[in-house]
Amino acid sequence: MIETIINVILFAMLVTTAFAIVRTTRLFAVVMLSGVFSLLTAMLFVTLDAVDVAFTEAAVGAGISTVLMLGTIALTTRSTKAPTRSSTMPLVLVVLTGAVLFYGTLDMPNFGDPNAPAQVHLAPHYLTDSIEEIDVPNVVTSILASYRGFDTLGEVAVVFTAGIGVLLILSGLRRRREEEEEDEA
Amino acid sequence: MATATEVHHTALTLTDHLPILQILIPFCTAPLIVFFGSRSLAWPMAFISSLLSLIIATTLLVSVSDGSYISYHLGGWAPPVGIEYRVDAANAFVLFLIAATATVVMPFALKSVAHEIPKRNHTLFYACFMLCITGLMGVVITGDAFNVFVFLEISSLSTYVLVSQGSHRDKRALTAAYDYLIMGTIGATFFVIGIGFLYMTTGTLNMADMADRLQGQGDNRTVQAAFAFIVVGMGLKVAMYPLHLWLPAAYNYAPSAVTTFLAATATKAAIYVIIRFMFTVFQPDFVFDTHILIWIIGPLALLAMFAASLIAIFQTNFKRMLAYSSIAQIGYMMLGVAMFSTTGLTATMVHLFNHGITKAVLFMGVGALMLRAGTTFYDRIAGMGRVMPLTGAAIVIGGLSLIGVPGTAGFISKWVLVQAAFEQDLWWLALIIVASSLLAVIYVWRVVEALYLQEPHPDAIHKEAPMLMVAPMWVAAIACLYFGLDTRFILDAAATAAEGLMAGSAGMAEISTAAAAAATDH
Amino acid sequence: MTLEFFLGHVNYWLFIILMMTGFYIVVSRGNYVKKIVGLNIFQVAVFMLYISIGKVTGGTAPIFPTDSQGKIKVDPDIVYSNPLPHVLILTAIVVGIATTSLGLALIVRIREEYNSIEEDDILEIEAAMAHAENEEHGSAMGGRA
Amino acid sequence: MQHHLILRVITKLLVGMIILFAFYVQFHGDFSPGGGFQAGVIMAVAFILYGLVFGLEKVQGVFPPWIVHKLVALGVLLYAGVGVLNMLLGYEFLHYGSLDPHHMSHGQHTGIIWIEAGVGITVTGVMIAIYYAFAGRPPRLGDDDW
Repeated sequence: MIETIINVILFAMLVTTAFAIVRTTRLFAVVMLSGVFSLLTAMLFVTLDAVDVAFTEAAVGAGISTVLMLGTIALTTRSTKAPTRSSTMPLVLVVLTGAVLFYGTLDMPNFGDPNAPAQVHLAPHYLTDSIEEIDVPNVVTSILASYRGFDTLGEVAVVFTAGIGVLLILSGLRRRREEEEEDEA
Repeated sequence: MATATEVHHTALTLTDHLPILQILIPFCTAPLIVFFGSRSLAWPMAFISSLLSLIIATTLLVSVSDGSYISYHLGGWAPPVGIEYRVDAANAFVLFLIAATATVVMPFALKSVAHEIPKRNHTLFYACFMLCITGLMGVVITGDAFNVFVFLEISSLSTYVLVSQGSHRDKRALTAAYDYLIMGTIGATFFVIGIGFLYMTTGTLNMADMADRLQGQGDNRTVQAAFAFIVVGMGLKVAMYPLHLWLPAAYNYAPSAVTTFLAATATKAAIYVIIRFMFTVFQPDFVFDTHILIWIIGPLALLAMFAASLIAIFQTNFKRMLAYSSIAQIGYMMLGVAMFSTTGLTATMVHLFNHGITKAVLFMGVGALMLRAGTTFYDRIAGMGRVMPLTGAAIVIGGLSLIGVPGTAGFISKWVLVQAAFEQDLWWLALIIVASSLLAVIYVWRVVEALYLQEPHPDAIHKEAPMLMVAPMWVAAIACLYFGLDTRFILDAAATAAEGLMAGSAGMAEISTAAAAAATDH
Repeated sequence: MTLEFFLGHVNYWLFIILMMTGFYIVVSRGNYVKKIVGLNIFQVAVFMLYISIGKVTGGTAPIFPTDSQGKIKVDPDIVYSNPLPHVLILTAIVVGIATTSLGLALIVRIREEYNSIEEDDILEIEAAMAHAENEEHGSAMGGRA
Repeated sequence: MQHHLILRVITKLLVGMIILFAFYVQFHGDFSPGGGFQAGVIMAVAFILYGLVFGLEKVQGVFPPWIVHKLVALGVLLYAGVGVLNMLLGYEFLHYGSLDPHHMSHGQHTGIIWIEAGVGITVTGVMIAIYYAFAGRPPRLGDDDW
C-alpha cells in the first residue's frame, strides 16, 4: 500500500516536472528541472528494485549531464525564444506515436506478474545458475560483466566514441609539446 | 556444468574465431590508434585493419555460401543466455560489402582527408572511422536484438562526429550532424521500444529464440506495435522515404571520404536490419498478414523513386544530387522487399551491393573534383572531365551504372527487380521501374554535360587527381563493369541469402539438438 | 476493462505520457539545448518501461545475501526481480549520456559559427546561404550558370 | 580563479574522499550496486571538482591531457585484451572461465575484476577529457549573467 502511494506521488512529480520543462524558457531552469527529473527517476527505479540502475541514473542524469549542460549554457546562451511555429504538426505526431504505444500495451502482461514471459524464460537461469557458474552475489554484475559482457564492451566503445568525438569536435588530440603552429601548415 | 565443459573442451582454432575477429580487428584498431597517438601510424593501421576485415569477410562469405550458418557464442555462454553471433549468407554478404568498401575507401581517404580536414584531427578521425566500420559490421553480424542497438549506437555516434568534420569547409556540416543526431537518436529509441515490447512477450533477446517464441502470436497487439516501432526506428536510419530528411545535408556537407563510405554502407546495413527483423524474427507469415508491405512500404518506395529523382534533377550541386539519388535508390531496395518473393528479395540484396559500389565510384569522383575544383557545383566542375580524364571516365561509368545501362552492375539489379515484377504479373510495375530509370538518365546527363560539354572554369586546378585517389575509384569502377558482365558471384550469393530469409528463422535448432544429444547420453 | 487490467497497466500508460512529453519537446521546441533535454526525458521514460518489465510483485533487488565469509546464502523464499532489464538499461543510460555529450559539443560549435542556438535563426541563416549559392551557381530550377 | 579559502580547503579534503569512494564502488561492485562505470564517473567528478575550484591549468598540471587520452584508449584495450587472452587460451572471446579452467567461477571472478577495471579507466578518462574540452573554451556568460 505504502509502495503504491509512493509511486503515485513520484509519478505526479515526474509529470509535473516534465510539463514544467515544456513551458520554461530559461535554460538554467530547464537544466535544473531535468536534473530533478533524473533524481525522481532514480527514486522510482529504487522502488522497482533496480538499485544499480538508480545509482547510475543519479550519477549520470542528475550529475554528469547536468554539469555538461550547465557548461554548454555558459558557452552559449541562457534563455530560449518563445516558439514561433505552429504546434499542430508536432502534436499530431506525438498523439499518433502515443496511440501506437497505447495499442501495444493492451496485450501486455500485468505489471509485476510473476508468470509473465520475461519472468519465466531467461530470468530463472540467471537467478539460479549464476550462483554456481559465476558466484557473484550481485546478479546484475554477473550478467553485465559475463553473460552479456560483450554488450558491456560495446558500451565502453560507445563511451570511447563519445570521448574522441567531443575531442574531435571541440579541440583535437594534443600531444605534449605539439601546439597550433603546425596546424597552419 | 562447469566441470563438464572443462573435460570436453577442445581448444578453438583461428577459423572458429573468424566471426568475432571480423569485429575485433577494426574495433581494437581504434583505441590502438588513439593510444599510440601518432599521425603517421594512424592511416597505415586503419588500412591494414580494413584489409584484414576484407579477408575475413571473404572467408566467411565463402564458408556460408552453401546456405549453412556459423554460430559463435560470445563469452562461451550458449544462447539465449549469452550473446550469439550468427553468420549466414545474408549477413556475410553485407559484411563483405562493408569490408570491401572500407578497404577501397581507405587509400582514397589519405589524400582526400589531408585536403579537407585540419592536420591535428587526422589521428582521431581515423580512429572514429574504424569505430564506424566496427559499429556497422557489429549491427550486421549479431544474432542478439539488444546487441544490435549497442553497435548501432557505436556506428551512429561515430557517424555524427565524422559528418561534423565537414565543418572545416562549410559550417552547415555542424547543423547537419546535429539534425542527424536528433533524428538518429529518435530512431534508435523507437528501436529500443520495439525490442522492449518483444522482450515483454518473449522473455528473450536472441533473435532466433524470439522467432521461435513469436510463432502464432501474430494477433498479439504488443507484437504488432513492436513491429511498427522497429520498422519506423530503423526506417529513420535507412532514410526510407519520408524519413529521409537528415540525409541530403549529412551527405552533402560531410567530408568526401565519409560520404563515400556512408553512402555505400550505412543505409545498407540498416536495410539489412529491417529485412532481418521482418523475415527472421517476425517471420514471413506475420509480415504478410499485416499487409504493411503492400499498403505502406510498397507505395512509399514508389514515391521515393519518383519524388527523390525529380528533386535530384533540379539540383545545382553534384554531391547533393547524388544524395537525393541515394534516397531514390533506397526506394528500389524497399520495392524488392515489398514484392515479398524470393526474386524480389534477391533484387534487394543485389541492388544493396551494386548500388554500394556505384555510389562509391561517384562519391570518390566527387572527392577528386572537390580537390581540384574546390566545390562541386555544376558551373565550377564544368569541363573538368577534359582536364581530369580518368576521374571523368570513372564518373561516367558510375553514372551509367546508376541509370542501369546493360553491361553495368546497376543493370543487373534492375533486371532482377523487373523479373520479380513479371513473376507476379505486375507488368505496370515493370514499366514504372523503367520510367524511373529514365529520370536517372536526366540527372546523370546533367553531370556529363557539365563535365564534358563546357569550358573549364578558370579558378579550378587543371590537373588529374593524384593516383591514390584515381586508383581506388577505378577499382570500384571496374567492379561496376565486372559485376555487370559476370553476374554469377553476386547473383548466387544474393539468391542464397534471399532463399534463407524467405525460409524464415532457422530457430534455436542447434541448442535443441545439443540438448537432445545430451538427453540420449544419460 | 476490469479493475485488475487497469491497475496492471496504468503505469505503462503513465510512462507513455512521460515519453510523449519528451518526444513533444524534441519535435516542437526550437532551442537546441532544450531538444537534447527532451530527448533525455523521452529516453528515460523508455528506461522506466524496461525496468517495470523486470519488476515482480513482492520481489526484491537481485542481490543475493552473503554470510560473513562472503559466501552466497541460498534462500528459496526470497523472490527476486528480473535482473536482465536492469543490465540493458545500464547500457542504455551510458549510451544516452554519450549521445548527450556529443550533442552538447555540437551545440557549442554551432553557437560559435552561427551565433545562435535557435532553430529559427539558423534556418534563416542557412536559407540565406543557399540563396547566395543559387545566385552564384545558377538557380535551383534547372538554370545553369 | 581565486575562490574562498574555506572552499579550497574543503575541496582538497573532499577530493581524497571522493577518490576513495570511487575505489570502493569499483571493487565492491560484486556485492552491492556499482561497478566500473559508476566508479569511473565518481573518480572523474573528483578531478572536475578540483578543476572547478582551482582552475583548469592546475588540474591539467596534475592530470595532463595526453595522459587522459592514453587512459581513454587503455581501458578499452584492457577490456578487449582480457577477451583476446581467453581466445589465446583456446576458449571463446570473453570466456573468463578460461583464466582458471579447473575452477571456472574463480576464472570468472578474475575476468570480471579486470574488465571492470577497464571500464573504470575508460570512463574516468572520457569524462575528464570531455570536461577539459568544454572548459578549454572561452565562456560566453560571465558569473553575473546567470
